[in-house]
Amino acid sequence: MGELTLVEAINDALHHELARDPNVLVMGEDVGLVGGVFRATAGLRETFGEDRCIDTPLAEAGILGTAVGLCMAGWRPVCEMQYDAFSYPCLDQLINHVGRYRWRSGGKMEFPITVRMPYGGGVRAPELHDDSPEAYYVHTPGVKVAIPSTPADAKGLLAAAIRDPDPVVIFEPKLHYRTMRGSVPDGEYVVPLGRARVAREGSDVTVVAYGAMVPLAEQAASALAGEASVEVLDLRTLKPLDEDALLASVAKTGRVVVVQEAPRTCGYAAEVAAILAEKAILDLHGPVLRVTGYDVPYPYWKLEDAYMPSVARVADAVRRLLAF
Amino acid sequence: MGELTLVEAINDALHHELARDPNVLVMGEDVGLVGGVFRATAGLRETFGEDRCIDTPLAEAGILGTAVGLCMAGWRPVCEMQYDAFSYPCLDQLINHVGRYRWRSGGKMEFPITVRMPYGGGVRAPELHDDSPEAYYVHTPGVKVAIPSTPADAKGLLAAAIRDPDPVVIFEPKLHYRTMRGSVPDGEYVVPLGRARVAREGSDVTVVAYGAMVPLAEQAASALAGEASVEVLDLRTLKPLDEDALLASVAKTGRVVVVQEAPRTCGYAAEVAAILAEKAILDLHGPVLRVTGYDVPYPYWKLEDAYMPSVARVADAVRRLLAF
Amino acid sequence: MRVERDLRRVIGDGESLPDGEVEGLDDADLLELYRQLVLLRTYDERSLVYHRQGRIGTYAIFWNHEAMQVGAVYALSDDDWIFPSYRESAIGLLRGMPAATVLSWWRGHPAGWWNPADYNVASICVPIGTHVPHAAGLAWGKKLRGESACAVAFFGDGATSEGSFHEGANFAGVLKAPLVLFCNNNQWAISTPLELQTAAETLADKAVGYGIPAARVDGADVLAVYEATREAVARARAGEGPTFIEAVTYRAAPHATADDPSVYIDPARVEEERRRECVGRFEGYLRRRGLLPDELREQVTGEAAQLMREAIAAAEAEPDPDPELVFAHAYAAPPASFDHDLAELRRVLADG
Amino acid sequence: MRVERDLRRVIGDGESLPDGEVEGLDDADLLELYRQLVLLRTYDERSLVYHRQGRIGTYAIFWNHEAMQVGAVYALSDDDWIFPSYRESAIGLLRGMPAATVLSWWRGHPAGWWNPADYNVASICVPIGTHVPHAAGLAWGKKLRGESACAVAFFGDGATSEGSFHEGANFAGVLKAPLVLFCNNNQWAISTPLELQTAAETLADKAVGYGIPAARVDGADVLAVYEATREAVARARAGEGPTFIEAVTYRAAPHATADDPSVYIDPARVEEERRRECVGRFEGYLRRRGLLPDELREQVTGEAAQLMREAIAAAEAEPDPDPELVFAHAYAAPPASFDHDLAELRRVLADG
Ligand SMILES: Cc1ncc(C[n+]2csc(CCOP(=O)(O)OP(=O)(O)O)c2C)c(N)n1
Ligand SMILES: Cc1ncc(C[n+]2csc(CCOP(=O)(O)OP(=O)(O)O)c2C)c(N)n1
Ligand SMILES: [Mg+2]
Ligand SMILES: [Mg+2]
Repeated sequence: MGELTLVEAINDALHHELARDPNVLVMGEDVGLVGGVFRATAGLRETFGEDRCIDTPLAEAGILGTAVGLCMAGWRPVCEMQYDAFSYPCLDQLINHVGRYRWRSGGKMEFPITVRMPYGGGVRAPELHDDSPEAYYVHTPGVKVAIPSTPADAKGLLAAAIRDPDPVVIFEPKLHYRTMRGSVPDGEYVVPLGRARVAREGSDVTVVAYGAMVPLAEQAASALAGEASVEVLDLRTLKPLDEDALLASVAKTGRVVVVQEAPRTCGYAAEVAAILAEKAILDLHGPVLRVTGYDVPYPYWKLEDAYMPSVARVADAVRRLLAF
Repeated sequence: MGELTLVEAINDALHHELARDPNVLVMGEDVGLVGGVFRATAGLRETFGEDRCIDTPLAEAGILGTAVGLCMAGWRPVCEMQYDAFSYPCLDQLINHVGRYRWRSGGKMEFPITVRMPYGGGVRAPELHDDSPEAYYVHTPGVKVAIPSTPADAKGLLAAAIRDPDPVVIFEPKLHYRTMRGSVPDGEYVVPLGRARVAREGSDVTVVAYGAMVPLAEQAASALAGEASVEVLDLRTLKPLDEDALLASVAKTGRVVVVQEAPRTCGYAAEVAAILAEKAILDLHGPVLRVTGYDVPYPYWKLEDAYMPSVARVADAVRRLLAF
Repeated sequence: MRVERDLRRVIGDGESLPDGEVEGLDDADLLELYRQLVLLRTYDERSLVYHRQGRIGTYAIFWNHEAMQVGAVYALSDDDWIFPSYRESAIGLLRGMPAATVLSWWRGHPAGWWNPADYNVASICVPIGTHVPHAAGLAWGKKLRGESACAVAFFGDGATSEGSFHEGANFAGVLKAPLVLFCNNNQWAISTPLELQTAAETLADKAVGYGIPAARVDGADVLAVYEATREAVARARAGEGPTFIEAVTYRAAPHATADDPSVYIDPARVEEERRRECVGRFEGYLRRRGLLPDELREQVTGEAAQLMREAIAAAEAEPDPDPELVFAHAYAAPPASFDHDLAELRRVLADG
Repeated sequence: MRVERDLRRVIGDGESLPDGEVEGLDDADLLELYRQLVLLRTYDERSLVYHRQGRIGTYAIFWNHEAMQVGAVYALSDDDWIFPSYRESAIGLLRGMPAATVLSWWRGHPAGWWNPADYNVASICVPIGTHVPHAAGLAWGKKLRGESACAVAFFGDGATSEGSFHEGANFAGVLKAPLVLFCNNNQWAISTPLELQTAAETLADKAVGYGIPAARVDGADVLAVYEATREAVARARAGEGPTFIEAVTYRAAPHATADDPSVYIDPARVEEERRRECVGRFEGYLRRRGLLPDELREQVTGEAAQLMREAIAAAEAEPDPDPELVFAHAYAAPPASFDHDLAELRRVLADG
């Protein structure tokens, strides 16, 4: 076990996966020579050569589209999108090809593509370096989506994604890239996709979160100590969702707040709420509350604290729920 | 009042809006010379000239991106995306610019773009002519979304979209382009955005639907006659949603089935269910059920009847709800 | 980088324009090319009939595009990959794919699925231009593995306007991917004529911006197409990277069965093109060389017709697909919810 | 279409390379160009300091890019539109935009908002290349209205790889939009060198594929840039459509404040570039013409410094923005839910 930052854990996973499987390669803008603008891919080119860690032209649809062809040649490409909001050009390839190709080959051909990207706000960055686009990806058939909230999960989920026979998109909370440290198992380490994690046990209310919202939910839980026993459920994988874990927690607490950084409408929190409205209606002691970003463009950073879900907003939702 | 097909109603709206406002222009692939592959834009070029009905190069991001610039020059562009699944290249422009630009100008500059496209399945078309991508659009801040289910609404909502100061995306149910006829008010006609329509009154269950799912819901309601009194709520505008109408219907019936053709996860039905789980929990007599497309690529057309929500599936959901 | 602006041509007109020859092609090759042309022509003409008879759905006609497909593929080895658009839907036939498979695709039946690796033929690309990066990736991926295979991507004049074409071509150029960018310039994208698609003087000019050499060939001349592609393949295998081929032709049929070109096309120009269509021109060439006696012609045509009869029968004999196939192959390990969805669907279907 | 491969140059080196002249530019013009260069240089150098002092956030340095911005904009009339990328963040200063506005933008403050129509300067485009179609649309839209305005889009070498650049350039070519596609080829896209970006021999070659003429100019030569842009603008106004200008320079500073180029860049090459940087070169030119006495230089520099002092003070004097601004301008008529969201937010903020 070493103590690593979140981005170091990602780097560690990449090193191990490239060493383990000679078919894994990393590609993206600035991933090679400089090791990524966040240094997530640092050292890969030196260790594995420039054929396995490729600086591509500046074209996100080109990156993902080329990755489709690489799969056909037997590679397992790990594509970096430099930032969340710059991944949108790749959505066309994602929806029309990456998510569909396996099905169209009658299950005969695999597309073990991993797409990874830093996401989310709070880092005082210029415009469009702050988006939380997971809903676009989650809604897309044929694609899996995972979002780690700790260094260990960042390593383990990325390894799982790379090994998965299907396309997996990993959103990495850039807010915590360098500020969050945690113990991370040495060597190869896999956290299976599709299993949620109870980040903190509690009995009165479940706060459902993922990615950068998990530590926030935990802080809210601490802030509420004495007032309420808050369970924090870290979904880890958004698709496939660990429905059992979700329903089990709600069966226990009967009260749910779902936290998401992305704009509210049609975000992932809606999916969680919809599942509860469908499958846990008799367990619910009150409404399912969503604490989310607002339905506006992610604002300039002097306004971002007002935009982002905060400990205060989560705590407020929990209190409203308890008072219901 | 004339009896028009749904696509004729759209064509009618375009004629009136181009006549009304010399700043409105229509652009897209094949919209000019041939009047659109579905003939939605037929006659516009002859009437308004080739500067107001423009055949563009084959490039959807180019179409929407160019439209942004046209707005800056004072135009109100109506962009046609030839098909649902071919609109994905425009998502980048939509998310990063169309939905953000007004905000970034401090509200000083308007982007009155209308994007219209045929959407949905059931037409025995080759692959990728059948998608229901509304969730990608609805999730995007700064954008409004409407989906008509009748010829009259197709005319009126499109007119409203064109007049709206904000970007509006209209999804037109291609399944009913030529097969659905209905009376449509003559002359200029506007159906305001943000107002739902009770397509059929009922008291036991509310079936919430939009677009091509509305007639299906109505058929299900008919099929259930005698068993249950089914209210069909046609949302018409997904964003902004007519929450009052939704909550009023649910307050009355206490039971809700939401129907959507798109894949289930993170689709618009989830948003509806989430709103109910948040705001109508005490009104609900049972779970909120979703009848949706599945989380798989839209299948080849010999399988599409199995994929698409059907009268039988909607009726089954209503029955399950009544038996809850 | 060299852009050849002149249209390459091998086949003459039987009058003033003399026939040429392609070095290395013997009589057997010429007859094999003929057989393949007839096969695709027959596939196409029968498909139109089948569509009218309601046996297949909407269909993208490729009449007079056969020479581009046959000529280009004949220059490949079986290890090389083909990335077709809908306009090359039946190109797999040249690699031994059963015609029933392709007919099934147009029938919207999962029997139209194939494993691309079985024929080294990618799935038909329906969106415009998005397969260009796939082809670049495959070609590059093969090169990275030290394999000698190359790839050909087929796309239309309209496709050159799409960002995906651009990004794919640029990647291929930078990565020196062994790729042939084969542009079927039939001068129309549905109803949009070439001059509304680009202001470039020729489509081959686009190659310059990617540092890629280009050639232009008469798209109705199977031998010229073959020869140009063979050179491009040789460059690719020699590690010299991609080549852009602009095959110039004219769409002499509707875009697809749903299209009515009478509104936008000049019928006289279409008539002219039909007179110089690619299969007839190659027949003339073979006749002038004494290689195509009437019996042989009838035999080849008859065999192709028979193959299509059997293919449509086979396609129609496919039972309706089980709803299970909606779910079966979306993921390697389908999520638990799919079992539930399928069970519910079966129940509802049984009740109905 | 003509692609000029040779680098245009006007300013000499004071030694073997003679100075040229640009017809129509008088001494006052030359001094105004100088003033503008110094303004941008000062903006840039002060911004770096402000960043280090924590007064502004991440900042994209444009040191040694001033000549491209000043030269190109000087060729425009005020009606013409400018579409900047983050690399031209302060270009609005050349149109009278307060420096405080731009500083506010880099401070993440809504005081950094402006109405593009106030200066005919579009919002800073942060995603790469996506403003190229905007510029094409604006230019075309002006033409459709019969107005004489044209547009200039600034983008980098890396941007030419993006689909949006391609689609925008192609639209502009087809529509004969009065547009100048101004490519700042500083030979790096963050850490990615030009040779990994494209295999084209020059970026100007890309224009051929769009049927657009192109010129290449020394990007550190404000006069050459001015002259080339003036010709492009003349073509645009004459209805001849877009022109592509490749301004060749070298990024002599980090990509942005967050970047450490020591890993990937050759320091000797950077040193060389710093020696021939654009403001100094123009100073030499003016000196050789006897136009820049030391007092004038100091005066211009002093005025720019003073402007920046006042600007940062003004930017810092802006009160923190009210949370209302999160909601205020997303829609012309905000939905009812925004009122509720804002009320709730205020309540929570008050409680906290
Ligand atoms: C991305 C995308 N946009 C639009 C379409 C609709 N569409 C189908 S074929 C076609 C024209 C294509 O023209 P071209 O590339 O010249 O190929 P051709 O059909 O002439 O072989 C269009 C616009 C599509 N399939 N994909
Ligand atoms: C679509 C998109 N992808 C990635 C980025 C991240 N990024 C910011 S600047 C940059 C390099 C741009 O290089 P170039 O176009 O040469 O312009 P320069 O910065 O050199 O002026 C990249 C990749 C982005 N802003 N937008
Ligand atoms: Mg064509
Ligand atoms: Mg650059």
